Amino acid sequence: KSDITIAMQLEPPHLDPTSAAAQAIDSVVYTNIFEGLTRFMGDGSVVPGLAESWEISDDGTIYTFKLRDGVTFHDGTTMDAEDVKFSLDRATAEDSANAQKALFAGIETVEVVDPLTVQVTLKEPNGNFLFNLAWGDAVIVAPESIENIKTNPVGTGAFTFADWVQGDSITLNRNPDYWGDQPALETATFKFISDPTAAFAAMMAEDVDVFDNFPAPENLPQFEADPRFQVLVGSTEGETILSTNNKQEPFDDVLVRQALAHAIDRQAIIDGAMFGYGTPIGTHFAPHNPAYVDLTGNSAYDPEKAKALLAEAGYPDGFETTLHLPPPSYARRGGEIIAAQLAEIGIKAEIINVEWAQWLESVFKGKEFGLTIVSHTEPMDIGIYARPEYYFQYDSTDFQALMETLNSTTDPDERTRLLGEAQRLIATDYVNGYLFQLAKLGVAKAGVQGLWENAPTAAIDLTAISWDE
Amino acid sequence: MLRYALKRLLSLILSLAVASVVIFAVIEIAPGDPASFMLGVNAQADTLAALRAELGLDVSKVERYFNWVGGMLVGDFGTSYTYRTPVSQMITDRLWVSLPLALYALTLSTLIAFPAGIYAAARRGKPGDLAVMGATQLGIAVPNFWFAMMLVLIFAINLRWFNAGGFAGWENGFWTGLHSLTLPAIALALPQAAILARVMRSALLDILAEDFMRTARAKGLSRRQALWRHGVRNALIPVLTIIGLQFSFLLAGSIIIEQVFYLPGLGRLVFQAISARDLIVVESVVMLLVFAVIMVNFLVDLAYAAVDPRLRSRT
Amino acid sequence: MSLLEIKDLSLTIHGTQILKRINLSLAPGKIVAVTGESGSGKSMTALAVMQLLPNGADAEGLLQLDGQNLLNQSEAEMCALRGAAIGMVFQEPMTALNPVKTIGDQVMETILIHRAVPPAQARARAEEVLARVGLPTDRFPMTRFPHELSGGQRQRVVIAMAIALRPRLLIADEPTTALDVTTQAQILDLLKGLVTEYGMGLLMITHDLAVVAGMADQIVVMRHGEVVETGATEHLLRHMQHPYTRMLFEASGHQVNLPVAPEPRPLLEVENVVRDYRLPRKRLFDAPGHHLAVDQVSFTLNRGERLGLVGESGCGKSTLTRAILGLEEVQQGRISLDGQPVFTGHKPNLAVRRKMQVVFQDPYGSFNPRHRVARLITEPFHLLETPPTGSERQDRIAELLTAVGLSPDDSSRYIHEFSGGQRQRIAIARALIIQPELILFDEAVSALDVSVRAQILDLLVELCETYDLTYLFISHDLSVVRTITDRVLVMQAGKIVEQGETEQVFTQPQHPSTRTLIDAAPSLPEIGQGAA
Amino acid sequence: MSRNLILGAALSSLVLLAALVSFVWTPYDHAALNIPAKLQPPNTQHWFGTDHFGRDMFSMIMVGARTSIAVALVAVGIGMALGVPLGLTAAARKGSWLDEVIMRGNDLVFAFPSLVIAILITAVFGAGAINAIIAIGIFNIPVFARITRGAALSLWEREFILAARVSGKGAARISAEHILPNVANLLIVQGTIQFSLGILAEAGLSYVGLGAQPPTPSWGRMLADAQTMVSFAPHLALIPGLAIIVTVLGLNLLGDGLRDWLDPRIRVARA
Ligand SMILES: Nc1ncnc2c1ncn2[C@@H]1O[C@H](COP(=O)(O)OP(=O)(O)OP(=O)(O)O)[C@@H](O)[C@H]1O
Ligand SMILES: Nc1ncnc2c1ncn2[C@@H]1O[C@H](COP(=O)(O)OP(=O)(O)OP(=O)(O)O)[C@@H](O)[C@H]1O
Ligand SMILES: [Mg+2]
Ligand SMILES: [Mg+2]
Ligand code: NI
Repeated sequence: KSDITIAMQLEPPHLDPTSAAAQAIDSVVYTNIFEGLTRFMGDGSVVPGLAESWEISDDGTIYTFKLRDGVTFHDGTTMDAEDVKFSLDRATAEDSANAQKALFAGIETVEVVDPLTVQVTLKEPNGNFLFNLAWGDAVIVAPESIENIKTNPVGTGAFTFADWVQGDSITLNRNPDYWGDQPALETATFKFISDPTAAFAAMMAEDVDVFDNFPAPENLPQFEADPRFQVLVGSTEGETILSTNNKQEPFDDVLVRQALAHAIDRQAIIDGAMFGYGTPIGTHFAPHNPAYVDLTGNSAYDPEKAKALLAEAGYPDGFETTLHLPPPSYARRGGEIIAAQLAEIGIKAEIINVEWAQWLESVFKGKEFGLTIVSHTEPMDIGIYARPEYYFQYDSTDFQALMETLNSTTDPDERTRLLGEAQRLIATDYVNGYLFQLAKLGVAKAGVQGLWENAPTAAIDLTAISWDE
Repeated sequence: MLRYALKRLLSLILSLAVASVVIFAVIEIAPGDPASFMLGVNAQADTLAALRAELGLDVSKVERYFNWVGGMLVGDFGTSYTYRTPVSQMITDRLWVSLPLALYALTLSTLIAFPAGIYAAARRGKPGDLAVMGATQLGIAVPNFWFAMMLVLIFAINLRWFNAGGFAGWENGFWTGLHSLTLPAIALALPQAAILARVMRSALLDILAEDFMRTARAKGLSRRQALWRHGVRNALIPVLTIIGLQFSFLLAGSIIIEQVFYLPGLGRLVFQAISARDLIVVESVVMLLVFAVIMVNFLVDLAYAAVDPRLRSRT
Repeated sequence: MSLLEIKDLSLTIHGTQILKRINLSLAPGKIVAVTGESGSGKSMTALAVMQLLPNGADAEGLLQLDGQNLLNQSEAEMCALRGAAIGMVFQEPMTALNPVKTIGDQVMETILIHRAVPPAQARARAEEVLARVGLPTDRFPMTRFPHELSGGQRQRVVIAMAIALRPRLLIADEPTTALDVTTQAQILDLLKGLVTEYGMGLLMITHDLAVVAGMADQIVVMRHGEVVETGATEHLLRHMQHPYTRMLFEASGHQVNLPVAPEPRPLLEVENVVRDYRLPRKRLFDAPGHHLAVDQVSFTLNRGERLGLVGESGCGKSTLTRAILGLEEVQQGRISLDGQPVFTGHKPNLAVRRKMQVVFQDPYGSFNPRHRVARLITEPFHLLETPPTGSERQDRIAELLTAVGLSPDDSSRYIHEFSGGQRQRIAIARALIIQPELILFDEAVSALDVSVRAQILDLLVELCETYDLTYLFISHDLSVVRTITDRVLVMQAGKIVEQGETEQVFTQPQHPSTRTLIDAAPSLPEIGQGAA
Repeated sequence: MSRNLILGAALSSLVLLAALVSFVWTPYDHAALNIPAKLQPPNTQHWFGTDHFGRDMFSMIMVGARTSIAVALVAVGIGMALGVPLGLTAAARKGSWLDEVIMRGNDLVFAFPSLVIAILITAVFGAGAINAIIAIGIFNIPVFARITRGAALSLWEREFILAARVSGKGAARISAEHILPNVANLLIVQGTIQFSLGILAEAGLSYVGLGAQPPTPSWGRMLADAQTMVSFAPHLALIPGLAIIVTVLGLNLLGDGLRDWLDPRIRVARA
């Protein structure tokens, strides 16, 4: 069997990973259609992609990439240094529509040395640069095919785009001219099933072979018990947090935030909302990262203490606030539980269910919220705490200084130490309520092999997938 | 007749014009910016502005309204903000699911309702009538999404006779396509059939009480002959109204059912588009649905004339 | 040998006795008329013969057609008889035909259903029958729909359907009640002709004794589901045995004596009034059609005068009434009461309205079913600037209820608790309560049984004596108008074609259409008191 | 009194009773989470079992009845309060431009796909009971306007109205005094039907997450929450489903029964 049907929850709006944030785009195209100079592996490591190798100047500002020879785009044109320059220039341009423009902000120039060599000069050294280039937003595209990239993506990957039935599915075919090893699959169909019930039904009825990020954790025991299926439980980069508006009264008082933190029973949330899947976290950092520090004890569940803290902050009878919940079930269900837990200590949180668009508009951009629950899925994103204008509005000069030091530090041990300090700082400032690391819950037919267990980035890497005969 | 049709046509156009203003106005006050939705949480201000310009969101609302209406008049529904494909193309694709589904459901509901309604009317007050009426009462009371859930549970998950959802596509053959629309069509059809059967029955009962039915019996027609030859056609008039209403309902009202069966139909398109703030798609689909309803009503009116000669000669 | 023989026929519907031991017989080529007041069981008798009784009906006795007991026939056998051996014509031509089928199809259906002739010939047969009833296909193509015909023409189609297979027995239930006199005369002629020509037996049901007397060979008088008297027409008319029969005939020809009218002094002046209804355009660019419902009508109604207005159905009588009442504006002309116009500047003139009241035809539809009598009859007080209140109001109510023959206690009852005749009395009480100068009666007695009608006419005379009424009495029933008015207007197609002293107009009609009208009206024979 | 009326009244009052009692008493606090006790099937402690948060389903159904009834009732109220006067006015001014405007406006509202617009309204103004009421209420207006106008028109032809006009009464007064009381039965019956449709609509909106927001329980949202768990906890879907069915069935039977009882002749629009 050489074809597979993979279901995912959200349909990509279009197929250009370099001009939108939608993770669904990456899920379909990342490493399958488009490749970058470097790429993520399933365990989170960064390995060479279209760049065979690279050299970094001693001051850490000049990267010279050696490209693979004989790589062609699906339309037959060759991939060379010009394409790399085009791709990076396009991402950094004034009118760039790249959703992660910040990743490329440090690039000063991109120069073509010869058809297979590119030199990138940075404004200042950046320990994360190779990591950044592995993002889906940094894939290499060709000027010849850029015009229709959104509906007809042309990349260098092992699969070519075949068909898109909007609202239903996208089909990819094996690329016979692929530069690397030929994948086991001939065709792959991505089906979009947003409704958790439909997801369960489709899986049970064996309409689909794999469900990437299965949306209903409550159904996993049934799949576990069924020999027809396998369940893959891994971790994502998603720190699920009770985001708090640090500039809004009464959350501008650290005592109130601390009270909040002690009022939350993480385990109840993980059990109630995620049916036990998820790792409790005490700060904004992924537990699987070597630099992680377990700070959950810092905000242990203790409603009595929470009440006392509230009283100390001048709110002995609690207060009223809003709790904006975006659509995913971790937020909607988790929100119901949190609202109930907050009610125990006298805080009346009005639940406001919002669609993503509204969430972006009123919470993220407008900052009109008290509390919200969201999973921050970008990898290594503790840096957002250094941005005072970021929606939860944490403004700490100590933290900002810490980040600056971190950015210019290349020594790994020192970096680990600094990261630990950063984690502690936000945890003791109780910036947000830290709930759990979002689990990656995959369900697949028993014979499917090579699926990513974890999700360092949103990707469904088809090249490794095969059927167990 | 012609004048009647023309007059209706004029009020039809006026209605559409008013509808377009209402739709545009309602949707434009919706909060949420499509551009920021597309670019996500880390987008920067200049990137956003660039995208807004590209989407044509930077001109005045009035200008946008006229661009939209003007485009629709020549068949150009604009380009979807999120999918970046022509809206007309998306609508056409979705119609290939929604329209057959609506017709399928309507056919089923008619096939169930007519015999049931006629049977009940012919047996008024007898156990058969009571049974049919009881069943229709139940049919009306059952929320169709709940019914759909139960259908999936029984026929897709347990019995595995049908797919749990999704649409196989017409290119895989007519029967395959029809097969994948069967459960949704049943879920949609049964409550509608219940309503239709009741309307059919009461319309027939009204007709049965008419003098001309007695005349027919006096000619020597049996009860059954009189019912079929004189009753059914006259009863069609109220029934047609309901069928017209149901068709428009099925076209748009299947949102939830399409959700349950994850069918790529029009209903789900609007639902997704509303969540994604794809205003132009929402506007265009709602406009199309309003157009469909108004057209269907118009056609039903013309169909009346076909059924009822009294309306044909009325100017 | 008799064609139809009914012996001791009894009928119950859901246990209620409807018919009690009816006896009746009908010979071929003869006409038997069943008559009696509303609800006496005439229609049920006819339906029993057809075996088309309502649900829950249970018939007993003997019902023989040509020696065959119809009560023993199976439903299938009855179907074979209906339409072929027995034809039936119903009262309401407007609803007796299926609106969505052509008249040709409907007539042919009778022929086809019984497979009387090969389908190919059915059409010819239908054409022949339609021609026989006066609808030749060259003028009335078989593709017409019922709504494209007038009431009288529709009734002809119904008759054509009933006689298409020349049944031996034809039953006609009030076949002309819904038609105007001229059309009625034509239909009755047609039926009589068919009986003699085809030799069928006609069972004719009517409450109109004048029609009975003019048509029937034999008369059956019914009351409360029983036959009270039966006999050959001539004989029965002369030797009425049963007091009910006598009462019925007397009431039909009830005469009253109006008090003498005072000196003529104009009250209502109608000058050149035109009421033109605009009809929708037939085709898009045609000029819109017009219908002149009232065409240059002028007349004067004097104080204390009782004026009649007669004319065929649809000639504009009610339209004129509405114009006088100021309910609708007229296009041309002037209407004034006591010198004041009823309409001033597109608004009805309240001061004038106060002086007029009206009594309508339908004793059932004229009252709000949710109000009590006291409230119903005091509704015109709304016109007064200072309506009486308290005991004064109670006194007025009591006075008027007594005047119209009811009791003051009735004022707290609802309208559904009253019979048709009583309701018409209440309507009159309502009209009188503000002591108007003029009352309009629009077909005020047309819907009533003859005995009740006689009582209402007596009441009117009585009221004329006590209240010096001035009224305009509109009716298509010439005999009533003849006795209750001093002067009469004859209206035809929106125009007043003749007016004059009532007796004079009736005895020496001048205008041809008046003459047609009078000739068409069936008249009651002199009943032989002498032999009683 | 017919069987319909009795059965309908019984079912409806059962639901109403549950809603009213829930104000003073429910077996458990309907909002109290008890996650360790989640997903219990019906048992002696929890008659209807517990949901995925361990809340008592019986209490939630009782309080949910309150939500359903409140939303549907107010929506019908809006429909009547605006629709009936519009219908009366249109009938009183039959053929005038006002009549035309009202009726065209009605047609226009009818032409909009109600569910889509309801979703749009709640999406624009935020999900919640109030907006659900408005969304459902708007579509009730033309229903009442149309049925009122239809019935009023035939009344205007009746002679007792003519008699009232002869008595000098104006259109407004006649509408209030004569027309309204005579269409009241019809409105009560139609109101019952619309009420049941309102319950269904509320359930549908809540099901897609646009009705009353948590922690206020609502039958439609209970169904939505239950969806993924039907296969291992069927009571979660069956019980709210049956609650909706019983309520709607009860109201429909009540409507039919009332119609037969109040006046066998009146016609009710049902679509
Ligand atoms: N379907 C029915 N069920 C019960 N009673 C009925 C039914 N139809 C008629 N009746 C009753 O039967 C009696 C006779 O009615 P029928 O129609 O024969 O009267 P009629 O003499 O034809 O009166 P009219 O002159 O008003 O037509 C009346 O008392 C009437 O109320
Ligand atoms: N509103 C209207 N619009 C158009 N035509 C009308 C209208 N009202 C009445 N007519 C027509 O005007 C003519 C006169 O009607 P009217 O009701 O005055 O007749 P009538 O003499 O009272 O008849 P009847 O004896 O049947 O009551 C009829 O041909 C009728 O069809
Ligand atoms: Mg009769
Ligand atoms: Mg008249
Ligand atoms: Ni993260």
